[in-house]
Amino acid sequence: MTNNVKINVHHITRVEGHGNIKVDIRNGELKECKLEIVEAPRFFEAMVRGRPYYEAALITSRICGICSMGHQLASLAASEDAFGIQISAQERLLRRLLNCGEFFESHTLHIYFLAVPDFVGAKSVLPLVATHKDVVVRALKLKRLGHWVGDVIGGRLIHSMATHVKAITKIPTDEQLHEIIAKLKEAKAMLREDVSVLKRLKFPDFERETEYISLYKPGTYAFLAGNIYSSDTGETSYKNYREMTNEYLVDHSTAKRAKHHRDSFMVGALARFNNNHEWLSDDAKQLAEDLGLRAPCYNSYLNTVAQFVELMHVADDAMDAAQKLLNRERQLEDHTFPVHAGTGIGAVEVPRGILYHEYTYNDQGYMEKANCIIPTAQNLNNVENDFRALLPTITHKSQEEITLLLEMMVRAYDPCISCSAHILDVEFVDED
Amino acid sequence: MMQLDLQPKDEKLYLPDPVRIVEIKDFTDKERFFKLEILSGKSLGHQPGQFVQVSVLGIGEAPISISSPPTKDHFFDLCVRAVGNVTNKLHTLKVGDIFHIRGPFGHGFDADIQQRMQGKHLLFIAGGIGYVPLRSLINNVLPEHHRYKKISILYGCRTPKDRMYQDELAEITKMGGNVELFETVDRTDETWKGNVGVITTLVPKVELDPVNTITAICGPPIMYKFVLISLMERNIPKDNIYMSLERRMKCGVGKCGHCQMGGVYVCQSGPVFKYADVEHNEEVF
Amino acid sequence: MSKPKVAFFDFACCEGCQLCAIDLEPEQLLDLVSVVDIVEFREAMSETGDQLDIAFVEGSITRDSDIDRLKKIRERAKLVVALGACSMIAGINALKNFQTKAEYTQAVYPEDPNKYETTTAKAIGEIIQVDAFIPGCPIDTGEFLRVTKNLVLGKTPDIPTYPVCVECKRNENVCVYEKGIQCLGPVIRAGCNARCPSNGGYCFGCRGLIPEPNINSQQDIMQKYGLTYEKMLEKFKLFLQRNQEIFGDDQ
Amino acid sequence: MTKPEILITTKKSILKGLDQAHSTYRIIALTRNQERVIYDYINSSDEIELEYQPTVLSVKKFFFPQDEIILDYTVEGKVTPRIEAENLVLFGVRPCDLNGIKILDEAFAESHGDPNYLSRREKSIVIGIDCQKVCDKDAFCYKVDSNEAKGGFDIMLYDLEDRYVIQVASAKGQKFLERYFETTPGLPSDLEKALAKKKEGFKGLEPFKNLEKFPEIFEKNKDHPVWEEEGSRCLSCGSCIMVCPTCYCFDVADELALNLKKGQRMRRWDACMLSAFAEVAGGENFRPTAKERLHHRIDRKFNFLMAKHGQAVCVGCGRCVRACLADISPKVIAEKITGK
Ligand SMILES: Cc1cc2nc3c(=O)[nH]c(=O)nc-3n(C[C@H](O)[C@H](O)[C@H](O)COP(=O)(O)OP(=O)(O)OC[C@H]3O[C@@H](n4cnc5c(N)ncnc54)[C@H](O)[C@@H]3O)c2cc1C
Ligand code: SF4
Ligand code: SF4
Ligand code: SF4
Repeated sequence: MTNNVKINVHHITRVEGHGNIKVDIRNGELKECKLEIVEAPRFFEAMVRGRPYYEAALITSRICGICSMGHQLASLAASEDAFGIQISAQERLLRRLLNCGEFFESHTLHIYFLAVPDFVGAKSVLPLVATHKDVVVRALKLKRLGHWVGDVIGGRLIHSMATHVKAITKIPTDEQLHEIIAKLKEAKAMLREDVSVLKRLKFPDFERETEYISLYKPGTYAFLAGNIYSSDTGETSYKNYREMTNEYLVDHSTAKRAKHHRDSFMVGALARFNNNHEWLSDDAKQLAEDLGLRAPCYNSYLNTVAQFVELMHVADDAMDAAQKLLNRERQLEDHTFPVHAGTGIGAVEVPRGILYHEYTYNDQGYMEKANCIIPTAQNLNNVENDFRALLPTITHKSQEEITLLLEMMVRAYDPCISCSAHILDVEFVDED
Repeated sequence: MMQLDLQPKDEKLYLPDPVRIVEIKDFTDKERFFKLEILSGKSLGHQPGQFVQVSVLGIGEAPISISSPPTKDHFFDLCVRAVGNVTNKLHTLKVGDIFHIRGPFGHGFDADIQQRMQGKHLLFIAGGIGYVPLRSLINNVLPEHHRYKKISILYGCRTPKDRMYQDELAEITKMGGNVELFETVDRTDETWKGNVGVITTLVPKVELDPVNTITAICGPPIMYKFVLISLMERNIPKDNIYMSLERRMKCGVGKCGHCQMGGVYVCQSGPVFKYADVEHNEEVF
Repeated sequence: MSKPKVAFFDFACCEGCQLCAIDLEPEQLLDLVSVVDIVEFREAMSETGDQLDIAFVEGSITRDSDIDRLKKIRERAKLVVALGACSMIAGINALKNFQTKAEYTQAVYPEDPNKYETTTAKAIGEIIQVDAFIPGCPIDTGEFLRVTKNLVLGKTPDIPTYPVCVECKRNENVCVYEKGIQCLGPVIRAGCNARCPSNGGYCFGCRGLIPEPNINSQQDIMQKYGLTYEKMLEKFKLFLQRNQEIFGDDQ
Repeated sequence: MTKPEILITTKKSILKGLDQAHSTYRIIALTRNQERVIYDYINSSDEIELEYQPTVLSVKKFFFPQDEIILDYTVEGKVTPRIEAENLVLFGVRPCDLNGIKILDEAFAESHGDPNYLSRREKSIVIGIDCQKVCDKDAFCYKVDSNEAKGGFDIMLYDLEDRYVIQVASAKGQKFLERYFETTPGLPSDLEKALAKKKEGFKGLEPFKNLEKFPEIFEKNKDHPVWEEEGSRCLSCGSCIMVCPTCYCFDVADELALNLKKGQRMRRWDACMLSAFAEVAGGENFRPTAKERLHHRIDRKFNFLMAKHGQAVCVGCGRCVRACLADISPKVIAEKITGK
């Protein structure tokens, strides 16, 4: 095309939240390249201040409809860390089920509804109802499954009210656990069926090695507990999360940004896969192999494929947890405990990467200070760096194609800009 | 011990029957007249003053008074004011459309009351849509007006535009003899040459012999209070005053509790009540 | 009859209500699109778009620059439905209204508190006329479908006016007051099937107050259970900041 | 009818009989469900709690459920009534609730019999267990002459430690008994023994002195200050009505399927204590204040319906007292109006 490219995508479609892409290339030189976040700021960290500990998870889950359960799990972990509470084995099993619900709901939404339309040249999932009805129906079922598990275990598909610091207030019955196992079996079969669908998608060729950060607990594909691991610098305690993120504000975004060893890093499915793949379930490993996903993988576009592999893993993990629950006496556990002052950190893997909550409570159990670092914020710099690497290789393409590739890149990261789930407007602004 | 019979007698108590619209007239933009045909071919078999539960499937049920006199055929009339879900929907239907009814229900102007009326002066007082339930009785007695001492009909509306059954009203005026009609409107317009004022202003115009007068009233809730005062002023015995009352209703058969006024169910003991029987019931007015 | 055109719009919120609205079984989704025409977001967003039959608006208004967009939606739509607590009663967003702007901006962006535009969080009904609402944080999918259906049929959406206790009792729960926990159920609008008390929690008021709450009595009741009204007031803050019955006039 | 003969059975035999009946009937009994004791369907007699503990809801919910579909229809106009009744055994219903059933029976059978309720009742066997003491501080069955069942049961059991004295009240009860329970003839003295124990348990607990005159007294006390005193505290939350074994008001609503092609008409519990209960078109509300609504509810129990049923329609189970956060109690109201 030319040496001049000016792209202004106002409201990228099919990402969760409102964001804009701005790219300006003059004479082959990249002048401007940024991902803008234009959400209305909501001030959650301020809102939780002065609120009692048992509301922390209720409030922070409302940061995001999609990551609702992720925020709850991080929030509970932070409160428990602050109060020095060890949760029971039963509680750990139940949280694995909640985690499974979260991943099914979020990953399927992203893979099938937000990412896939790109590859078949559709603007949204709606046209696919006519052309690929079976896939859409399976996708809906998989997404519903996630919500359903959240409902059965947490009492509601999102914003669970049954979760509580120390112990959940609701115990599943045998029938419910059997049903969970049966449905997950069915889900695994559906995932297998869609391998062929995924294989047909042509992911853009792109490679840029970066720093990959995830939770880490040798022996497990860590989601709910562990230390932090960087592919550059190795393992460090979750207590050091601030050093791992170094948050700062940039002019063009309401979201804060993060960096660690280099000027950007990646979190999310691909980072987890790169760091923890050896502990995936056997079926998930097989799936990765069938899809040709091999660690380490430096193609950010393939984050979507890593998500697909993770679905298989969480299905296996949740079936195991449900079976263990079935094998034991279950009972409502006392969720009261002596409250005292303290600070705690919760670091959990949510679909988009590591989520950190840090709380400081006073001696009455009221929040004094809170800090939440969402994965999307951690990824933003990396997206921009991917843009920078990608752009010089595609300037020969048409503006439509460039825009699409950039948008697809943003979408591959499954960004949850202020955490939402809608399809946005794309506007091609040519300012020349 | 007394054994109660728990045999379900009427399996079809809540099953409505289909009726077809054979004629529609718009009285006002809110009030619409329907002539209906019962598809089963059976006659409704009602008393004047009774009501049916009208069903629009998917929307709901509403009690509506039967406004035609008893007949042997399978036709009857309703007049519906559009105020909510069911009634609005009824206003969207067309001739030939089908909806459903249950009933007739309630206690109307039964044989005893009609017996009492024989040879007496009948005084009907209707406010607005209150004319509808009374019409089933009025149109029942008019053809046999000679069997009564006199028939006086007082009818009040908000404006001349709100007058319903205008053709019939004209007919009644023409009848003369022992049949008289007084009308009034609250607010007038250029078309109106008649009386202006609330309905109680009509009461003094009627010549009557209190003990030989039987009155039937129907209208909006606030009307009763004032009409009753003016009837008391004319010394009409409380035993000779009948009124048709309205309450919210869900079942029409004395179960759901919505229409209860104090201890009585409007759908069972009413809607037609003798004033003397409910005078002390605080929830009536 | 052409299908009514419906569209979704969102302001400050987690967008969980939209998620719940479309949390349907495949057959349900097909049924839904056979009854209404879901206008795609791109069309819905363009300011010159067509007339809409129903606009579902999610989220609170938290900056003045959103007001215009909201008013435009009102102009385009025959019916505006507030979707969820954020848009109906300003929801969780209004929790920040208990602090001064300086306090909350300083807490989150200490480096540059004035960087972003923000103001008192408001319900959309404080700015435009709203024809119907679907309460809850998040909304209940069944209720969303029922209201949508009713609007399509021209029926008034039958959102309960009675409190959560009705449903809690129908579910035969042991009242959480017996366990020494304050519950807002007696003054909060039912329709959620008493979800929280039925799942081991207590009602924290996400569906908003019923039309005639007896707050005085609620205050007295605390004594009987040896609980404090202050603790209860604290719970009211979570979702009910915009309710003058409890918190008086706008601050 | 001949004088009912007195039979004896062991508790074991009763439980065994219930397990056998399980193949033909669904069995309902007092049972533990997580942190509460409720009347619920059971699969085995092991799950039965023989000792009574007050439940939130009475057994009313099995005959007149919280929600039920009464009609199915298609938009083409095919309408079918839906009446769902199964063979039920309700085991261990106490006198207050039995009197509640009796009152509901009369109300639903009166004039137009309600087919849904009656079909369920017709197919059910109610086995009562007499109480030998008052269950808790809130119950006041003895005040309203309701600690003995006046009806509502097919079989009644009187506790004699490891045995029960049996009384049969209906032909279907007789049949059930013969089929499932092993009995031996008993003596009048056995029944007397059980009743003596009851007398002991309820010693000093007397009915309201002028109970029979309640309708009259309440009729005269329409302006009593108690209505304002109690009514002003009422939250209009409807809890009292939801839990009451003798309340039976309902609401009816139509619901179309999402594709608008077929639908159902349902009824669900409603409550005269809720503010919108008596509201009609134009927003007129015939009972706009909590005070009037409370008055109406209590009048139904002690005035209007009492006159009709010949017994207090509040059976003193105490459920509404336990349920009411504002501490409003029919007993207290009755005491204030009629004296202790
Ligand atoms: C015995 C009797 C006879 C009646 N006869 C007629 C008649 O001949 N013509 C006529 O137009 N209307 C008549 N009505 C009034 C009519 O029943 C109501 O207007 C109707 O039920 C409203 O139903 P809807 O579904 O259209 O309104 P909805 O959408 O149900 O409600 C609209 C408003 O009406 C109230 N409402 C609900 N049920 C009733 C009710 N039964 N009565 C009054 N308000 C109610 C609601 O609370 C709401 O405020 C009669 C009522 C009774 C009790
Ligand atoms: S738990 Fe809450 S909603 Fe339930 S009855 Fe008690 S106060 Fe009402
Ligand atoms: S119980 Fe209360 S907080 Fe919970 S969903 Fe219902 S209204 Fe919301
Ligand atoms: S009024 Fe109260 S005490 Fe009396 S029967 Fe009903 S719930 Fe029981």
